[in-house]
Amino acid sequence: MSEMKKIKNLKEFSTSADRFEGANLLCPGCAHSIIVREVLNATNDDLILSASTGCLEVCTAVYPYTSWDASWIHIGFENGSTAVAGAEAMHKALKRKGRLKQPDKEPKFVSFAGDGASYDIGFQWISGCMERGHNMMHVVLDNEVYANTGGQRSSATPIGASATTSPAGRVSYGEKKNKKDMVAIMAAHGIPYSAQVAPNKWKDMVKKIQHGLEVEGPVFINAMSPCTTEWKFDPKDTMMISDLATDSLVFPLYEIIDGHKLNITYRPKNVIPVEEYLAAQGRFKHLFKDEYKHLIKEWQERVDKNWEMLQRREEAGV
Amino acid sequence: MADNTMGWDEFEIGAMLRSFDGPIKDIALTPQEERNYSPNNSFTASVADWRIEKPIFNKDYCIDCQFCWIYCPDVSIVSRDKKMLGVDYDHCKGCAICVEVCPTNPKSLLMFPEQEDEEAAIASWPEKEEKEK
Amino acid sequence: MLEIRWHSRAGQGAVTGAKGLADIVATTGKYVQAFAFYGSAKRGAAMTAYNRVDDKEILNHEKYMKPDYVFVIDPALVFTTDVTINHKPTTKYIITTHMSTDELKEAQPKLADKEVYTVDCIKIAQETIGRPIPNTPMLGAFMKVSGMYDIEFFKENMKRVLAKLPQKIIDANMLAIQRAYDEVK
Amino acid sequence: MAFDKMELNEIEVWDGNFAAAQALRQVQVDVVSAYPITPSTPIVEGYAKFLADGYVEGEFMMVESEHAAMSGCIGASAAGGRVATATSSQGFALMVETLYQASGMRLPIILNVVNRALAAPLNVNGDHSDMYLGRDSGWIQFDSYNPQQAYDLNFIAFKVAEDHEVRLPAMVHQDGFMTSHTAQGVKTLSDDEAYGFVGEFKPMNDMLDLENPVTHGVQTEEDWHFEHKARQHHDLMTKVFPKIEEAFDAFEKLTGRKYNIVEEYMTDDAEVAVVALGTSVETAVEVAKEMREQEGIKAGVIGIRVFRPWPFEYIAEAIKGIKALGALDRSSPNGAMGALYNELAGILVNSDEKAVLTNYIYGLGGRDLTKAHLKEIFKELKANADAGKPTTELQQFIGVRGPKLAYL
Repeated sequence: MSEMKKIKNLKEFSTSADRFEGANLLCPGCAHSIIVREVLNATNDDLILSASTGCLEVCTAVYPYTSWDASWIHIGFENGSTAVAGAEAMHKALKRKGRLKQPDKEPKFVSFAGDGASYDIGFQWISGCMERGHNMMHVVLDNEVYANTGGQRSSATPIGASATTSPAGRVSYGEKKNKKDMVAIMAAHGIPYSAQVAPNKWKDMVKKIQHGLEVEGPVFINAMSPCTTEWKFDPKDTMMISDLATDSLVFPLYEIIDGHKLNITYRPKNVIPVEEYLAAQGRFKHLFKDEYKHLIKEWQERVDKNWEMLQRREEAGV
Repeated sequence: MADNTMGWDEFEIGAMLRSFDGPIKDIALTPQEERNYSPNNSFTASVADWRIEKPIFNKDYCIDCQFCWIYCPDVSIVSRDKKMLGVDYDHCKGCAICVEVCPTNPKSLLMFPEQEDEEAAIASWPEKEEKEK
Repeated sequence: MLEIRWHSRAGQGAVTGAKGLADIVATTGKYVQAFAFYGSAKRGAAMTAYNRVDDKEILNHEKYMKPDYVFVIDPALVFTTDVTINHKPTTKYIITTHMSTDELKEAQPKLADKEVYTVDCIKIAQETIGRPIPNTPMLGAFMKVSGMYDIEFFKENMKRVLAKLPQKIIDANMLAIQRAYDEVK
Repeated sequence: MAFDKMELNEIEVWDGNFAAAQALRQVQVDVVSAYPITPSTPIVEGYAKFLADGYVEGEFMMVESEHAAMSGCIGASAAGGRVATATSSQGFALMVETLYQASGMRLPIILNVVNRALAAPLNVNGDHSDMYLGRDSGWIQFDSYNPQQAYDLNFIAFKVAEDHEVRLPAMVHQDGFMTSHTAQGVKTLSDDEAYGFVGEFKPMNDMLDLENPVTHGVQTEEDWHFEHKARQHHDLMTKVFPKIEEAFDAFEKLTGRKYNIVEEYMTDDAEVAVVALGTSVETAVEVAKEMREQEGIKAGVIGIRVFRPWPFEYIAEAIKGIKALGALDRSSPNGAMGALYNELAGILVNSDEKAVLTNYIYGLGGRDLTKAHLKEIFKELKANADAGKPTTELQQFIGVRGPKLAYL
């Protein structure tokens, strides 16, 4: 086991040498690359990476350019997790056989995928990777929508959001179902670590990524990734939206150890009304019409209930 | 490097790309300026023409908090030895997140039209704002 | 070319028996084939397995055959399936049953004009191996009827085929083979 | 290395599946990523058991679908080691997306395909529907006719696929049940001979070379995609056959067993011949001999050993002088002529050979191809040869119950 990188504060963190490069083709203000940088910079270990088809993939490896300074593979939409699992299996095999080129190095295996590639089409593949116990981390860049193909709803799209396949209209308030609880589903695999993170809380993120890379076995990370294009906010506001999400508790930050023990890792000093989070994004604009205002109230109730559930689980300590 | 005038027989099989020209040890401890980037690394490319406005850095007010560094999506804030040095204009897409997250008063980074002269911009830097109560 | 058809239920070891026989025959420099008719059916379903033995390389992969021998290792199959299908005048039958050959011919008239040998492989297997797996005793009976190999040579080779099993089971199989060899009529 | 060698008899009675599993053990495959499906399952079960018994060292990933199986193989292969798996039928169909990705990334994965029909209706038995589905996937496709060949061709496949001049994945086909579950005598190689023949895996652009990071599986726009696909096609068309010839020669030197890209049986003076794949080739050879002895028909057989790349020139050579050819397709053509018919027609159309070409659809879902069927076919071909034109419909179904099916 290599030594964990010491990151006491942001100044110390800023001495990291990035292994993700600019002049990629992601939108200005995209949170994906902020999350990727925070994940990659959390460690000095060598990395073997994958991305499933999606914004991150199509924007960072467009021939003849790559934005990756670590080995990286993309196969398809659904199987980035399994690609990294295969590489991890090969590493184990070659290590045992004494055929590694740098036998003193222990690379970490990380797959990135969007919510579509994780919650929907890649669900089975990720479940398989978690269940089989590969020593790998799967990071969801959760922007709650199929952004790469132009904003279709996924099973991570929250209730009331307008997406191109669940648009708000004269007689519809948009998406009818709330997003599924992927962190809980993955934790139910009994994996050693799963967590929800957000790019604005970089220290919480780094701590969780470091812990996740250190534990033996599969790790699942759900990273909230505000999408300037599909959530419809100004690119400069990516971090402001992130703050609203974590401080309104729409995106509570927590971790689940060994599939059951839940710790809340961030408690906002001043909890912001959910309404402020919704109001900042174009995808919820229609909810402020009179006929849909009850949904805002329901949103708040749901977020409160979820927060209470998380607190109770944490208190229970089981 | 591969460019799109090349024929089918002129590049590596499998559409494989290398990040660096030749081996590199301890990448995570090697700053960008010491790396031997391959011409296929997007580090060697530029997205400067994506910008309409650009952030200009005024070091007089900077407290080296590194918020701009951590929240820059495009690896365009150049920080070395815990000091903010400036903006990498080849890779900055002009999203203005750095300006938004800058906590100083006045801000140490501000957006200006792309053609704005840096010295002139700094000369016209706004005064400290009184906080509204 | 010597051709054998096995009638069995899935799980009774006809495929293993056919492969075991092929294995032993192959050691004598002959060419062999052992295969079966499979479907998705599970344990208990009627099925057939096949052997081909020849002095020259076997190229024929058709499943159709006019067998020289028919082995029936489950007593009920002579009544529920046509074990005489595609027969030729010289086809010999070795049938697992508690009946005598004459009783069996009476019970199944189709066999009346056939060269039939009987032996209770199920009973032998139960009494020796402790499980109703009648495949190895059938081969003991076949050695007697065909005179293909000396029974001691056959048993020595069968020990090699079964080598992965516990010694107790191997010994029980040897006993079963010998008993069927002695008891087939 | 922490594994034991296995002592094998000079001849073992193995079915095709076990023969393939033994080959995977002997070449010391590093990672097998697999999902069970009849009739190929025993191949990967065999590897797992060898692993459990300490006769091979590696990793076995039992994944949750065939798509994931090939995805795991791709990741493992790109990481830089020897990789293999097996599948059949529906599993193969589920894999198809990833087959194109494996070949496009030029990863030398070996896939044992135990040929089986495609549903609906569901059927576990052997025909060539899945094999035909792989035709355009950019893989090399070897075809075996018996367990011995299923064993031998695995060694050939690894040697050719992993060659840095080739770097393409390869399938080794065998007929479901007819080969996979049929035990026959297999002349074995010792563990040392087998491993020595294929050689140690030589990585190329391996992700696990931490000092040389590589990006695999890029996106190409319209300005690049065509060139990359053209490169792959070019390598399939020009580089694969010389390497296969080389491997066949080396294998003959080692074992005395001679393989050819196109196998010819009694074609030198043949007036009529059938062209086939899989076990049918051998049955046809036996029948062709009988036709010569009993009917005085100069019958021959052409067996396709390498189905992809398609051996255009080899076949053009093989059919010289033959007056009537029967293309035997073991896959439902579903509204067209059979694949072998079409590919042979493509050879004949610009050649000086004027063979009459007809198409026989047979053996779907494992339906027996009997010697009696083949005798009829040879007789019809003879009639075609004598007439200098087809005397039957161009396409006939044989061995199917009900009114005769024939077209064109």
